[in-house]
Amino acid sequence: MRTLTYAQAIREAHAQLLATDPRVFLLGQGLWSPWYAGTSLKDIDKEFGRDRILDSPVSENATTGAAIGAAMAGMRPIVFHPRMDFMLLAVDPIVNQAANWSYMFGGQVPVPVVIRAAINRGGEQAAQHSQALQAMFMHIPGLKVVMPSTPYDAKGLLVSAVQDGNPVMYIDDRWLYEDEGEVPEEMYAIPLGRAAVRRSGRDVTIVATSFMAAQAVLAAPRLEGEGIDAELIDLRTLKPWDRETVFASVRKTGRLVVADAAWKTGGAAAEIAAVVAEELFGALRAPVSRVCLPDAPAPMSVPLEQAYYVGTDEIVGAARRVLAH
Amino acid sequence: MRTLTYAQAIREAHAQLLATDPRVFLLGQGLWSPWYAGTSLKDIDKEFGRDRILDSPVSENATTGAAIGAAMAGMRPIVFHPRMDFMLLAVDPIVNQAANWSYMFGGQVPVPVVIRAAINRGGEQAAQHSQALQAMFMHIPGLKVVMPSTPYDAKGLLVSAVQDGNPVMYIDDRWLYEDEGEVPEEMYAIPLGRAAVRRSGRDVTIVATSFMAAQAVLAAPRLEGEGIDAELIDLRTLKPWDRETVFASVRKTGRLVVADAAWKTGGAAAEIAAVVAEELFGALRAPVSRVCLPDAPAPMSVPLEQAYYVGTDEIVGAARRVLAH
Amino acid sequence: MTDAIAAQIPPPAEELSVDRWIDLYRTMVRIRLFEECAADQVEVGEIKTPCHLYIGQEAVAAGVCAALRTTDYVWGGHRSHGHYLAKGGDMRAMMAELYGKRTGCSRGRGGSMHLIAPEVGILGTVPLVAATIPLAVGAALASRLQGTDAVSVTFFGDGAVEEGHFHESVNLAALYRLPVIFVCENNFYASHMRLLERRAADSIIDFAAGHGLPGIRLDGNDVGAVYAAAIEAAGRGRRGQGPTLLECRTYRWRGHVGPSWDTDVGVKRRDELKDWLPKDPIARARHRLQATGVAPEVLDRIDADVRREVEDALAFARESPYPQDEDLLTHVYWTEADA
Amino acid sequence: MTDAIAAQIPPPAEELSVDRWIDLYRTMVRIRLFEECAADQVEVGEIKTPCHLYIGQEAVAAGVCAALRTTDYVWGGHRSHGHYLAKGGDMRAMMAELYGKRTGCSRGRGGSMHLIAPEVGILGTVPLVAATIPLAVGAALASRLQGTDAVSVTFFGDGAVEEGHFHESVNLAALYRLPVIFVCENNFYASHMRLLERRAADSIIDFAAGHGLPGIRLDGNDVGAVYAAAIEAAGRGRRGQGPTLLECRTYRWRGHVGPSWDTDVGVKRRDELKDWLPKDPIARARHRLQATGVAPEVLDRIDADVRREVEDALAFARESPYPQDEDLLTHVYWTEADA
Ligand SMILES: Cc1ncc(C[n+]2csc(CCOP(=O)(O)OP(=O)(O)O)c2C)c(N)n1
Ligand SMILES: Cc1ncc(C[n+]2csc(CCOP(=O)(O)OP(=O)(O)O)c2C)c(N)n1
Ligand SMILES: [Mg+2]
Ligand SMILES: [Mg+2]
Repeated sequence: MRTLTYAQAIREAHAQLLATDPRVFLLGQGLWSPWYAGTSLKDIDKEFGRDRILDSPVSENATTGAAIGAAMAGMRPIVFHPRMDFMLLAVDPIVNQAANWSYMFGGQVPVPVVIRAAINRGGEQAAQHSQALQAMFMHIPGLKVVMPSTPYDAKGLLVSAVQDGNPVMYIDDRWLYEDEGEVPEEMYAIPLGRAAVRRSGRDVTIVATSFMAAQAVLAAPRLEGEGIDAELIDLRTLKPWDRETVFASVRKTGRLVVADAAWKTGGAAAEIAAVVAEELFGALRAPVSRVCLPDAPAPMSVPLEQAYYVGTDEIVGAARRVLAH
Repeated sequence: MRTLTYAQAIREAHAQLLATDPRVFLLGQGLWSPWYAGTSLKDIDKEFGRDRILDSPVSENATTGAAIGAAMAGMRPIVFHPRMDFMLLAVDPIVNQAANWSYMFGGQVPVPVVIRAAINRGGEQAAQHSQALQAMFMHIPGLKVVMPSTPYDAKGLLVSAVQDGNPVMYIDDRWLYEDEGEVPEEMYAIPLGRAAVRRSGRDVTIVATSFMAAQAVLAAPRLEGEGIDAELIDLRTLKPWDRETVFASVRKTGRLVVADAAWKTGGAAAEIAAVVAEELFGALRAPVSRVCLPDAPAPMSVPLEQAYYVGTDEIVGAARRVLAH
Repeated sequence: MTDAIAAQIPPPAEELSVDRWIDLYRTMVRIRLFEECAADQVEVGEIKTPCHLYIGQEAVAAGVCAALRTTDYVWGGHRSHGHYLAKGGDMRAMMAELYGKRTGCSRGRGGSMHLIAPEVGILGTVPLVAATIPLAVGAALASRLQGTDAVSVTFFGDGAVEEGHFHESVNLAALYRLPVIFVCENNFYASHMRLLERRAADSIIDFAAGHGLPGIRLDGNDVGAVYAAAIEAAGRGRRGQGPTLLECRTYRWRGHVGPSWDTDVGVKRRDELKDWLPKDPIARARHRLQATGVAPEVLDRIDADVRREVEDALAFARESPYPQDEDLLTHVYWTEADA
Repeated sequence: MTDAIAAQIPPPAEELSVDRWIDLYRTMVRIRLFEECAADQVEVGEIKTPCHLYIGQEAVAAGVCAALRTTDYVWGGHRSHGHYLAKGGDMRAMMAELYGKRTGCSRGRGGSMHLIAPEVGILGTVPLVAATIPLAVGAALASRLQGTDAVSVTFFGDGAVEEGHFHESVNLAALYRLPVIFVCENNFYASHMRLLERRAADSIIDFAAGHGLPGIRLDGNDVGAVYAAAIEAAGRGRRGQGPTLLECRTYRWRGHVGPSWDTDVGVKRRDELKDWLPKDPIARARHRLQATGVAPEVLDRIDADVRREVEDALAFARESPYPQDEDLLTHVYWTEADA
């Protein structure tokens, strides 16, 4: 099959959605820029016109709110935040408005908006240009949250997100943009709420999100070399997350590592660890181990960045630890 | 000792701080109103003057930012949000600015600001006037988060929050305002990060926050009547939280209920449950049970409100369940 | 008001027909009597959801909405009973909502502060100050992209302009030349705070110049003037000429929330009320109708009809069932079944 | 510009002394040469932190900061090398910061976008657009409450006025009559987006009328004009007369971020650059100084001194040690030990 990069897959999903559904449009910062969204939206304005691809003022709240209002009025907007950090200015429309609307009004007006937020870190950008804040939104009823880790999912999850009738936060990671993978040419949807088992194994379950799911794929052969047969689950959707797939795996392995490249305290990994420890109390043969960022803002200087970020090494270490228990 | 209500204790802490420290001032909505803050700030402007008690425009972002800037410039501001829901408009100054500042600049400029947010729910106010969002802030490095449940703590924790050199979110709950308790007349501080053991017991540990800590106090005698000897821990500070006290208790009881009147998924209770399940794996004799709100926005109509909120009954039920395991 | 803005005030509208005046009158009376009834039910404790009454401001909702079509959008806030009725929302459903009943317009999940009537273009009113202003801009953007000429009206208070997203929204609408009417109902208070306790000058209308759109300052208690300005603004929107800011100066008679006359801000407010009560928009409309020869009995008959309509709504609300426990967790996510 | 605002433009300042002009010239040259050096180090990959260069806009920082005292506050954003130097920040510490070194002004945790120099009133510059505008208002409030006459200056771009909290902040400052100078550096771009792609009109200065404070539109490449306006605004602030909005119209020569000349927005930008390069604020100041009789050698000597200063800073940065792993988790919370 044809391969695309993660960024190209995102772009293709946008293009196919725009081409097939007149309700779809894009609003947000950097849409007319050659570099703001990396290659994930390259020349999308030239292809679909600036009426439907609206690069915007620096107004995160109102652009997000406008996308939400347009969704209520029958459109399928994708509002783009080139960095998740900037989106914190739009927490009110996302959390107070979009997430509550269906419930508050008894399901009368759906809010089919996609809120796309890029995690963009490293490169000595420091604390305000680095955050991965999925946990804040995973907590909010009424929202769905997806985090693709492969080109295939990057495309399919965007399609599902747009087709869903609810506000969906689509979080992509710039560190994955150049990853390549097979991507069908036609438009396809990946059901929200369904995890992917990337590798099956008997010794330990590794549940990972986004970038860490990609790192886990690199960790598996290293673990295999040490005689550890890991089962890898890419969560893909954080809210609602796929308990059945995770439970089935942990029932088999009895051991769990949760890897999420965000702060540990109160992070997404905490919820997964807590639920598994509650629901599979008897099946767990070792304590769950979380691989997360330390509870500190992102530093700047390269040596500190290297010490701060987690990846394959930390996943391997955690898997060893839960097996040594 | 003299008794005060929770609201009176909050007011007294403000008054004593204002009287003794010229750096302290108040900014936010409702400070000149006879009812906005309940009785927790009654006539505080008349006592200290409207130069130091600044009722404000409806501008959550800028008032919070201004409080943060004033803190950087040597003041000890308390910025007041009469509802936590409104504070979502100020997530950028809280999370991106205040929380990061010490780290980003190597500790050169402290941000001794208190961000006070009231949880104000029930009374058919519905989804946008009900939220308890402590989990969103518990996730953020650089912030401290306190949630007093008694008049004594309401006073002492506000004093500590103001005296701390860091941004502290002080979350009070309107459902506690009329609770009475002993409160010393002098000004006193309660160390941040220290939980309170409200009752010692052998059978089950109940760790609770804020309103649920007060409910747990009511649950204990009911449990005792059933022969269940519960140890009650009022967390008081959610970030950083007191692992030692919780661990010591769970080591003794082997059983844990965590009660937090906020959404379950990704809530504060998840972190506590996850950590205990990780760190005390061998000591836990039953799965942790979380008592939280269902993952739904707050409803409006009284019958739905009654079905939605949790309290003593749910704590008692959870304690029974973990003991029946 | 700067000269640049004054120049944009539309020419006086052609004389309105008597029928139109009667419609405007009826709308205002429907709002007034509905709210007086609701106020009574709050007083006796039958209604528990917080109610922010619109009494005194009826001319704004009535005048603006009379210029709109069913397909146009209206957005509101915490004080939106009037917007809901003026745009054509069902009175029974709103009263039932105030009673927290399953038959309520929001199915008992919203209360007074969350009203909805999608069938007439009200996609939701919510109490977070200024929250629906960006949504209104989005709906207007939807109209543009869908190729309809629907306009989108957002009603908000003088307090709402203090929220930054008011400005962001006006800028977006002006930039994209969207069919939005920004209706600022300046009643000179945001809860207990007077306008000049919240801003340096009584200059909201000057934001029009800053954002580059026409702005008109109006007597918000003159329903004819409001109507004329709204017709003009809606026309601009439909013709692709972009948004308009209307500042309607008015006054609320009751407290910020709840049924009582507002005394919580002291004596000054009582004095102001004395000035404003005689400017009652309904009395003015009635006076004008009578001056043009309409018999008082005709107007009395309208009043009586409305009174019956309100009583019917009240009975409906009282008799309706409450939501059940099994409703608690529905609609957290919207599903196709809701469509 | 509306008449109301034009009327508030201060009378032409008294002629500046030659010494003052020389100071202004030196400040601009220090910024220019520092940044040209930094740009070179970015180009060769020695500096990795994203750098937003101020070249072309030097007159704004130099003119405003010359009107300030050490005890006054200055706040900036992503493009603040100039603000930092003009206010008196240490050049070595900034260069080391760009190198990610422990001796950096932010100890290697901030980089170009996070500069600090508390000893001269810079409590932090951060890259979230408009983020420090409310902080500046807060520092001014602190001055008021502490009884000092320190003013608080916030530098921000034309893009920042699109953030709602810009408006919220200006309103707060105007309402409380705080000693803030809002310095909008209108360089007509927010990254790749031209001003009129982001707003309906070139009317930022008109927000002064809306918010009820004086506003002055200035040639931001005329350091003398900027200085005079800042003196006036600072005086107003110190006298308790409240905030001022200065719109300084200028142009950045380089790309939004990084060292290269900006071509990412196409041909038009190249044409504009052709217009703006001759308006080089440094060349203009030099010209003016020579016209008043200052010998070119005097100015050349300044240039040479600055060049040496920059070389020294570069050497310092290069030689300084990197932070160590054990620094990673310090200062998440501030402790008394930091005091
Ligand atoms: C975001 C937010 N902040 C604060 C409040 C509290 N609040 C409710 S109504 C109100 C005053 C609004 O005043 P205005 O916009 O003038 O409307 P009016 O009540 O006068 O109709 C305030 C501050 C809120 N509901 N939402
Ligand atoms: C809150 C936020 N949104 C978006 C950005 C991305 N961003 C960085 S600089 C910039 C443009 C700012 O333009 P302007 O304020 O005019 O300053 P200039 O770059 O022209 O100096 C933008 C949009 C950001 N840093 N912060
Ligand atoms: Mg008002
Ligand atoms: Mg600019």
